[in-house]
Order: sequence, then C-alpha cells, then structure tokens
Amino acid sequence: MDTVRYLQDDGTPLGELPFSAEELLSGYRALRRARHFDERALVLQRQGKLGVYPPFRGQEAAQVGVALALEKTDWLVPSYRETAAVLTHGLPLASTILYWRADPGGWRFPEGVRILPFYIPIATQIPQAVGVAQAGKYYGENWVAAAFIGDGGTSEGDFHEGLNFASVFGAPVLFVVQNNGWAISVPTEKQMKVRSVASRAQGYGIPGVVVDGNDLVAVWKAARDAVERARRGEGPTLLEALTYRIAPHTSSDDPGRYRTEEQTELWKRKDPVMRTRRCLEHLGVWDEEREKALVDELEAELLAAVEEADRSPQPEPWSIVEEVFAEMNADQKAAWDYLQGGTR
Amino acid sequence: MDTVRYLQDDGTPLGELPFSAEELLSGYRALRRARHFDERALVLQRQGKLGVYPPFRGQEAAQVGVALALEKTDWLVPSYRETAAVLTHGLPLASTILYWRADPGGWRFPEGVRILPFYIPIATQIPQAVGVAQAGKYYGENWVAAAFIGDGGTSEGDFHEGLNFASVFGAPVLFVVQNNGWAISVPTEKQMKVRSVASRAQGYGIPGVVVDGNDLVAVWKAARDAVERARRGEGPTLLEALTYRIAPHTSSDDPGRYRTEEQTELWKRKDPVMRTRRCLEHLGVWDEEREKALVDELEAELLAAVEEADRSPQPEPWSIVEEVFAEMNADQKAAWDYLQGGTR
Amino acid sequence: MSAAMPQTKTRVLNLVQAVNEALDLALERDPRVLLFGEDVGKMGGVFRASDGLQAKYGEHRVFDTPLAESGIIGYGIGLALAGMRPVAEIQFAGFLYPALDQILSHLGRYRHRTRGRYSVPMVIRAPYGGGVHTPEQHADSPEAVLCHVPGVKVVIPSSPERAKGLLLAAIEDPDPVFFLEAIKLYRGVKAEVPEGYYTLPIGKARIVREGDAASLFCYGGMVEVCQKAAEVAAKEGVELEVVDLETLTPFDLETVVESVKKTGRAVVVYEAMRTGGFGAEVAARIAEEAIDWLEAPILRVAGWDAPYPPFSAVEHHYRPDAKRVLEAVRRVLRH
Amino acid sequence: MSAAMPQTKTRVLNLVQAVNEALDLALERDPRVLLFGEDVGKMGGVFRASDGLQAKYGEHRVFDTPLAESGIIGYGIGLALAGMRPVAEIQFAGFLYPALDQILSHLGRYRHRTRGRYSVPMVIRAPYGGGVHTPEQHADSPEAVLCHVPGVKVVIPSSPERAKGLLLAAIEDPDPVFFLEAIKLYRGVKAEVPEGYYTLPIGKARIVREGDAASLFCYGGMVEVCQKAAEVAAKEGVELEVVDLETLTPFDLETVVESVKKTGRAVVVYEAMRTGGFGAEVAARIAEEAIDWLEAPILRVAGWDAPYPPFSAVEHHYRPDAKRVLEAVRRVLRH
Ligand SMILES: Cc1ncc(C[n+]2csc(CCOP(=O)(O)OP(=O)(O)O)c2C)c(N)n1
Ligand SMILES: Cc1ncc(C[n+]2csc(CCOP(=O)(O)OP(=O)(O)O)c2C)c(N)n1
Ligand SMILES: [Mg+2]
Ligand SMILES: [Mg+2]
Repeated sequence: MDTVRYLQDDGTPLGELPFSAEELLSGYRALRRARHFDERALVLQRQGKLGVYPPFRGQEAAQVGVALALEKTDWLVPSYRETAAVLTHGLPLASTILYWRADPGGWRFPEGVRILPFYIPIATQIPQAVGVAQAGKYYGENWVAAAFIGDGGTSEGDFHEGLNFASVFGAPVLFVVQNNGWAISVPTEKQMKVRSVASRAQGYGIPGVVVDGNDLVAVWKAARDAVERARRGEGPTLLEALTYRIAPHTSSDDPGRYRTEEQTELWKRKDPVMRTRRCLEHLGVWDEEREKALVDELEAELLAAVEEADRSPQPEPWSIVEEVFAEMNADQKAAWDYLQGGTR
Repeated sequence: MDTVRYLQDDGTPLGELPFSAEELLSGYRALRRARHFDERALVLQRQGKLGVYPPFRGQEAAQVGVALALEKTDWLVPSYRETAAVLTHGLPLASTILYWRADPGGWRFPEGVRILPFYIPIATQIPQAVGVAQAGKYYGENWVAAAFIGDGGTSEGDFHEGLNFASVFGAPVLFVVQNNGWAISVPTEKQMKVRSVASRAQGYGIPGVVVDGNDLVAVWKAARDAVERARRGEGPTLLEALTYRIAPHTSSDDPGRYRTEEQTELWKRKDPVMRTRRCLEHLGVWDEEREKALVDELEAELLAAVEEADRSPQPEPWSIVEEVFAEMNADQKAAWDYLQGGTR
Repeated sequence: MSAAMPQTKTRVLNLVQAVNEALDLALERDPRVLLFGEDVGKMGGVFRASDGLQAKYGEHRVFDTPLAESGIIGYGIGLALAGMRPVAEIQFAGFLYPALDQILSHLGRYRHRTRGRYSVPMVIRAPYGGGVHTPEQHADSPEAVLCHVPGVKVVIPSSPERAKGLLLAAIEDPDPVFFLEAIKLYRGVKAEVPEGYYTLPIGKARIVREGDAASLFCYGGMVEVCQKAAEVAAKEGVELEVVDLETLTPFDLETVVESVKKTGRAVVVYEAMRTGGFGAEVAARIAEEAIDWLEAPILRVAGWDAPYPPFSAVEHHYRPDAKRVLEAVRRVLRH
Repeated sequence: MSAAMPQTKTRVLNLVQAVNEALDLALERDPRVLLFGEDVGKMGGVFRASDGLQAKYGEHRVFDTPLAESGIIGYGIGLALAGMRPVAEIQFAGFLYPALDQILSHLGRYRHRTRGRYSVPMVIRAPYGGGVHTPEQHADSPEAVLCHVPGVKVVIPSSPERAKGLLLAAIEDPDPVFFLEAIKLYRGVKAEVPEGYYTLPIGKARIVREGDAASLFCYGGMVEVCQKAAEVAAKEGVELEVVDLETLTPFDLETVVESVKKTGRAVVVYEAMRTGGFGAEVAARIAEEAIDWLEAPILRVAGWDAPYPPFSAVEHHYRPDAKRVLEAVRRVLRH
C-alpha cells in the first residue's frame, strides 16, 4: 500500500493542497497548542503537578488531523495517548490537567463534550466505539465515532472483533491506528509481520488507508474522507498513520533500555509541527512574529488553566465509594460513613 | 481469490491429478470410513447410545484431506466437529464412540495419538495450536500442527491473536477454516462481509489458500503443500475449505427454524464421498463390488468398536473429582471419600 | 417499582416463556431496548428466549451478532454509553469468559470512572448451571466471578413469575445487571405468571418457606432442591426455612441475618465449585453479623472442587441434591 | 521439596531481585523452561523481573510476545501440552482479564478433561495490588477469581526469600500455578535471601508471628500491614497471631483452624474488593470448621466495594492499613 503525503519532510507542498490557507492556519493552531501542552506537561510532571503522563511528541499531526475532521456532534474514543486529539475535540485544558494529575476533578468530562475517557485496558475501546457509532442510527442522529489505537493494540482480540462488528453492521466509525514504531519496548516488527496494519482492512471488506502520520494535511484529508464516507452510510474505514514515538512511553519509562536514539533523530527531522509551520510560511501566511504571538497566547491560556486546576478542591476520602451505582448500596453506605469519620 | 479444484462436481478429473491411484484409493477409504461412522453415529444417538453429537456430513473431504497430509508425529487440533479428521489421524473408533457417549472412558485418548481433545470453547484451540507447533523446535522434532476452526469461530479474538502469534514466530502450523456456510443459525454473510476468510491471511503476511472443500484431491494437495512449507521452516498457512453443513448443527438442532433446504439440496449434488468415488471409477480402479466389500468391512469394524465401547465400565461417581491435580488436595480427598460412600 | 405482584389475570408459563414475555414487553415499552447475541434473531435463541421477537420488532431491534462474546459485550457497552438500553444474550454462562475483560474492565467501572457522566444501563442474560446433560462447559455457574465485580448487580430468578418481574426491573435499572437463568428451570418449572408489565425489586432476598429449625440459603436452580429437602424434613417434623437470595449483589444482609437469628443454624447451597463460590460470601456475612445467634457451624453444600462433569452418567453426583442438603441439615441439627 | 531453608550464604535482596534470581536458576536448571510476555525480553520486564535473562539465555528461551494476553496464555498452554515448562508474565494482574477464557476454559481443566493424558505445568506470574500510585487498573487484586478455577494453584509470597523458593517450587509443579507478586513489595521489602537453588512447599500457610489474643489471616502485601498492626498491639500488651496464607489454593485448612482454636478470634485482611474476595472463603472455612472455638464475629478488613481508586491522593483510604486492622481487632477483642 502506498503512503498518502501532501507535504515533503521539510514542509514544502508536493502540489495542490486540499485545504484553504485559513483552514490550514486553524489546523496549525490546534497542532501548536497540543505541542505546547505536551511540553509543559512534562515540566508539570517533574514538579509533581501531574501523575504518570504518556507524552505524544511527534504524533501531534496523527491525532489533531483526525480530530479536525470531526464535528462537535461526533464521538472521539481515545486510548491513553490521545491528549492532543482530545484537546482538539474540545476537552478543556483544566480538565485535561486534572485528569493527568489523577485528580477525580478531571474524571468527569464536561457535558456536551463527546469524548469517552482515556482507555487504559488496551483495545477494549474498539468494540465499544462501534456501539457508540451505531447508537446514532437509532436516534436518527448522523454522528460518527473515531476510535484510536496503537500498533501494539492491534494484536489484541478486541481489535479484530471490533473491526468485524463494524464491517458486518456497516457502522459509521473510523479506526485510527497510530503506528508509532513501538509498544513500550517492543518494536512493530516483533508485533506483526506486515509492513502495514491497514493491509488487514481488506480482510474485513473495508477500505484501508495509510498516511504519513507526521503530515497534518494528509491525516486531516484522509480522516475527512473517511468521516464523510461514514456519514453517507458507507461504513467503517481503517486509517493507519505512520509516525514515531519520539518521547519515552510514559514519564516513568527509560527508552535507553531498549532503543538507540538514531532512529529517533531521523524522525525528529520530520517533526509534524515544524513541517506544518514551514508549509504555512511557504504559503506566505505565517512568520516568526505570528509564531511568537501564538506561543505567548498559548502560554497564557495554559497558565490560566493550571491555576484553575490548582483551585479544584482536594478529593474527599469518601469520594472513592461514590458513583459506583446510581444509588449507593448498603455496603458502600457503610464504607462512606466510615470514611466520613464515623466508625463501622 | 480463486478456488483450487481438481475434480468437477460429478467427480471427473479436471486434468492431471497430483496423487497416484493407490494414494487416492487409501484416501477414499478414509473418506468412506468417516461417512460410515457419521451415518451410524446418528442412529446410535437416536438409540441413546451417544450424547449430543455434531454430524459432519458433507465436510468429510475438508477434514480427511487435511488429516491425510499429516504424519503420525504431527499434531491434530480439532474443534468439536472434526470427528472425520480425528478418525483419520488415528483415534480408535471405540474411543471416538465413548467420547461422544460422554463416557469418561473416551476422554483419555490413547498414548502416541497426537490429537488434542475436541474443543468446545470456540477458537481457544488456535493460540494453543501455535504453542504446540513451536514446542517441536525446542525438541529438535520437526512436527507440524494442523488446527481446525469454523467460519463462525473466525470472529473470535483468539483466531486473530493466534494467527498473529504464528506469523510473528514463524510457527509450523496449518490453520484450516471449514467455511460450511453456517454458525448454528447464523449464515456466513452475517458473520463477515468478505467472500473468503483466506483474504485475512495477507493481513498477517502469511499465505492464504481457498479450496473446494468437497474436493478431496484439492484439500489434500493444498494441505500437503502447507505442511511441507511449515516443515521447511517457512511458517504458517491459512487454508479455507469451502463446504456446507448438510446436517443439523448437532443432534439437538432443528435447521427448519432458520434455513430452507434448497441450498442444502444444491450442495448434496457436490457430495465429497460420491465425487471421490466417481473419480476412482473414472480412473477405473473402483466399482460397485469393491464399494460393497468396503462397506461390509467398515460395518464389521464399527460393530466391533461399538461392542468394545459397550464393554467399557460405567464411570464411578468418585471419578468426577479425580485427575484434577497430579495429587488430590484435601478438598478433593474429602469429596472422594464422600462419593466412595463414606460421609463427610 | 411495584414490589407486589399485580392482581391481573395469570397463565401457566415455564421460565423461558416468562423471559420471552418480559423481553417482548420491554421491547414494546421502550424503543431504546435492543436484543442481540448469537442466534437470538431468526432462530429466537438456542433456548427460544427471543422466539418470535425479531419478526415482531424487526432486525434493527432484535438481531444476531458475529460469534464473539467480547465484541457482543463491548458493542453493548458502547450502545449503552450513547443512551440505548442493550439486552445481550450470551448463549451459555460458560461463554461469558471471552468477555470478562469488557466486564471486569468496563461494565461496572464506567460510572465511577467518569464520576457519573457516563453509565452502562445494560442487561446481560445467560443460561447457567447443570442438571440437563449438557456438553463440557455448558453447565458452568460463574456467578461468584460476577459478584466480585464492583458496580454490577447479579440477579438469579428461581421461578417464572419472579423471572418476568425481575428481568423487567433489570432492564429498567440504571446500572448493569447480570441475569442468570438456570437451564434446569427453563422447562423444568411451570407456574402462574401475571399478564402485563410488572417489576419486582432487585436487592431483596425472599423467604420461600418459613421454618425455625435451620435456614437454607440458595438461589436459582438450587431453590427447588432446597424446597424438596424442606418437604422431606417437614415429614420428620423438622421445619426448615428456605431463603431464596434472588439478588446476589447488592446483598440483602438484613433478610439473611433475620433468618439466622430466628433459626440459629445456616446451610448455604450452590452448584458452583465450592472453593471461592458465592456461598462463601454468604457464610462470611453471617459469621460477621450473626455469630452470636449461631448454634452450629455454617455448612456449604456445593459443587466439588473439580470441573462440572461433562459426562451425564455421573452428573448428579456433582450437583447438590436434596439428599446432600439433608445430610448437612442433620449435621447442624445434631450439633 | 526441601521445606526448610538451606543453610547456605545469603545476601540482601528485594522481592523483584529474588524473583529474577529464581527465574535465572530455573532457566539454568531445566531447558524446558521458557520465559515470555510483554516487554520481558530486551527490556527485562517493566519491573525488571527478567532483567538480563534474555542476554544470558537467548531469544529462544526469553522473549517478547505480541500485545495479546489471551494469545500469551493460550500459546503457553500449547507449549505445556507438548512438554515445555512455560513461565508467562502478565504485565499487571489487571491485564489477566483478556486471558480469562483460556484460564477458566482450559488451564485447570485439561488434566481432568483428558483423564491425565495431558496436563499444563505452566506458571503465570503477575504483579498485583496497590499502594504505589499506579494508573487505573494497575492496582487490581483479582486473586479471588483465580481461586475459583478448578485445577489451578494460587501462590502469593510476602517476602524475598519466600518468593524465591515458592517460585522455584511453582515452576517444578506438575500443574498450573498463578504466582502473584505484590507491587508494593517489589522494592518495598529487602531481606536475606539464601544463594542457590531451593524450593519451599506450596499448599502450606505459615505463622509469621505468634500470639494468643486474635489471629490475623493475610497474604502478599497485607502481611507487612498485619505485622505492623501486631507490633502496635504488642505495645499495648496484646499479642496478635499473624498467619501468612502464602498459598491460597489448595487451602491449608489445618494451620488456619489451629490458629483459631488457639486465639478464638479471627480477622481476615485483603486488599481486593470486599464482596466476593478470597477473605470470604477464609471466613467461610473457619465458620465451617472452628465455630465452637470462636468468641467473636469473623471480621474482614478489605478494599471497599468500589474500583481501586485510580487517583493517588486518596488511594490509602481504600487499601487496608494497620489502623483499620487494629479497629477490627479491638472489635473482636471487645466482643
Ligand atoms: C490489556 C492490556 N495489556 C497490557 C497493558 C500495558 N501496556 C500499556 S501501554 C502498552 C503498549 C501499547 O503500545 P501501542 O498499542 O503501540 O500504543 P503506544 O503506547 O505506542 O501509543 C502496554 C503493553 C495494558 N494497558 N492493557
Ligand atoms: C466461546 C463460545 N461461544 C459460543 C459457543 C456456542 N456455539 C457452539 S457451536 C457454535 C457455532 C459455531 O459455528 P462455526 O464456527 O461456523 O462451526 P460449525 O458449527 O459450523 O462447525 C456456537 C455459537 C461456544 N461453544 N463457544
Ligand atoms: Mg505504538
Ligand atoms: Mg460453520
């Protein structure tokens, strides 16, 4: 399968671009915003202001490009690494910070934001995303669901079962595989014996598309086509974004144990943010000055969000037994009383 | 994917056959023997001499053809419907009868027979077959494993996980999908949106082959090629045999609830046993007389096996807590004493 | 919920017919209710629980899925998250196992994980238990595993009229409910079942026979076994109290403790493997809350620590029967 | 098996180092032993349990698998059926769930199903439990589910020297063994560990502290919690007996009952969700076999009936600690 690209590694367009300059500017904004968050997140993590955090550096285009293709009424179903996608689809910065601070204040996403929580048990989101997508048909709502998974995640049974359900039911869902070369320490070559996961699509009778995951234009275009297809009632698409995990698996991982940095250096040259920026500069709609203004704005937004997050109250001990059922049962009530300070 | 065939529906060879007349005669013998067992099994079942029984009528070639391609030292890993394959790979008739009589006497397959028990939980045999196949490498034994699964079974996560493991480890295993059109009442079109399960092979980077499952020559040849490939260390193959479940799902199923018999009638015309017999007659090595002699012989063999099975002792009550661990634990010992007639 | 049975007309139905009627009423009442699983559509389920419902409500409401239990439960969770009321059938409880990741990782965690933003109002039905000569793994009783999952409820009816009202309550419930149906009772019990729509309360055990000599705690397929035992004992002038737990979780501690306070003796009966079975939880609760009223050990009559025998000839030696229950009763009475 | 500890030289190791040493010795001793799982190869496991072993024994003995737990366990079962001695690592016990079909359907049934023709001598290791601020589902304690599976053994060590000897015994065992390692103890406890190869008996509980006032029954990460509680109580002149079950199944009834006969009071401590946890089985066994010696209710101190809190700030309110254990002790003493 050949890989769809619109930008060269240095950002120069390979030809006519499918988006207007305004669209590209808004896309770059979302991309740069995600990058800014990721950079600050690692600092906050070191300061003990975030818990374990899975960085997405290098994967911004693969995530933001998909989110840009969604309407507000569409559903986004992330794994644990899709903070960039989630921010772009409308999760407020403060909620995002609280979530990664492992603060219950961040666990309830705001009403109206159609994003499911980050999925820790790998691949379990895939069959669920199919159900979410299908539900729209019963409501006569024409929504689409976009579900993310990693190269490693494709080895789980749920990936197969979910794709087959989507294909059999013709569900309006977009499966996005971010093939970032690694599953913690396991390289993709040990995860599968195929060059491209998208080659599995035809085994389900659905389209499979491979894009340069560090090319925002390519991801955005491919995702938009797949979303339109789904909305037309033509069923699911498997979209594979070839990218690379530049950073450690999480803030507690040490890649030195399993990989050299050569490959990482090569991929840094294809940095999706820089590539998009160069593209805009090439189109003459961006420059150093505009960049500086944007970064200042993003920093201000982030600082405000951190302050807001810091104002969120400490979780109460008894909150750990709340919201298990719509109505507390006797055992939870007893625990709740105990945690309130009474004794059992 | 085109379907490999060597025989026309009426049994006339389409050209040069890859097996000698002697080989074909031995193959027909195994085929006819399986058919004879299946016919008698339904009678025994009605007489209450067998428990729930899954007939394989119409699928004899798909099963026997694969078993014929194996050496005695190779492993056969069946689902619950592969009685024909199992008989051909060396499970004694009496054990087979006792197994389907749900008599513990049939649960222990004889030493030396490399057949795993019938698998009830669908698709779970697939990853296990990969492990069995790989074990040979550690022993320096060049064995191969052939694992069977149905069209419905391919929807389970274990099918995917097993194929991927086999592909990544280059395991000497042959996956045989008997696509018989039905998973109980669910037709293959509702099970998957692809014409052929074998189209999934390329998603694992392994060969996928589709054969006319009612053509003994085609199945046998394709299986032999795959087994040789595996033995040469070239890894797994996915073999799909297109066939049809002529009989009910099991002795307790009523197909009238979910299918008309038209399709069944069409498939009966492609009966694998008749087809092979006509082929032999075409080659001039078979006739009515030989057929009658064979059937008499098979009937005698079967009657002897039934008698042997009938002589097997009734299971003892306490046998239900035996052989759970190599050594009985205290709880099982207490249960065992109780069942022996003592009280606890 | 209308705890009491309505005073409408009744007809004699067996348990599977009662389940079918409840599903029919739920589909009719709430357009968000969907029925799906393996062979539930055209065939109406291997036990006929959804017989005729696809014809009546259409393929979009009652449908077959591919053969994949994790997919079925995951798909249902997704539907529920987006506002539907999925009712999934797993063909046999022993085939819930491929779906346990979806069940343990998501089904009961979702509401807590999102602090109530999302919930999973889903019902999972499955036939369970032995006594009818099924093949290997078709007679499993995995309820203990489900009762150790936070955020899910486990209901096991013991009669047609209870099954109908409890299943309708389960479908109305805002949280996930497992509804296990004893295969032995599907056609093994017939009883008067009220017509029309009614619900019975989830979370309450009920005394199906009053007595003062000892309490038998049971559920599902073991209730008729305990009632049989109680009848035999009664002939010897011993009045046993039979408590049908009906809902395993949330656990109705009050009813159980009251019964023990009254009888001072407890025997817990279940057909799953003894070690780690739900009967252990029942015994533990009693030992925690009613020890001072106990005049004898709490005994468990259960399946042995071995797989359910997949060979019918000796099956009845595994599954508890009235004889074994009475032996335990004698021991606690002798004590 | 050499039940007693050998009189060889010892060094101070933490629990994960002891596990690593046991795996090293097993690989050296038996060519049929294979080590595999996610990230166990080059990386040596996320907790370093297999650190250095791939370099020492090669990729064919110590290797990474694709990310699929059902595949890992199924693959291991196949290897074991054909005569190997697989030792699989599941990265966290909460990720055993996708493999539960292979576990419940096959792991412990195979010997019985084939009347001894086949068996599955396999060890499945997994880190479990809380106390170290892990993300959601990384602190689960699913031992109760595993203890309800016929034909498998469940071992949970509480110290480095026990871990080494028990793991070597598990690998020698002819039947499948789950070996759960408390994450909190991996680097949280250091102790003298004998050099060289030795095994400790599976199926025996051990008294880690003698006392007469009450018995604390615990395992894994809860043993140090109970010991801490016992030390505090001792200062008040109350001598608690701490019993480390070590093997959950097969259950060592004798040691447990002896302790209860001596103290007359029992508190069971575990960190899994309370309802349906293995502590229920412990309480049920005591209520069955030692009721006449009990002078107080059997209390359970456990995780609440909610998911393990995935937010560190309040984690310690979920996991039992010495304070909660002592509150329970006071209640049984006051009784
Ligand atoms: C069922 C399950 N098994 C194992 C893990 C532990 N784990 C977390 S992330 C990860 C690797 C995932 O790799 P990939 O799918 O490629 O996603 P990436 O981390 O590269 O974004 C593993 C094994 C888990 N979270 N869930
Ligand atoms: C995990 C699991 N789910 C469900 C079943 C019940 N069941 C037994 S056979 C069957 C249909 C299998 O169809 P297929 O795989 O095509 O094999 P066939 O019966 O056609 O040979 C089902 C659903 C089972 N045995 N195991
Ligand atoms: Mg990856
Ligand atoms: Mg089929």
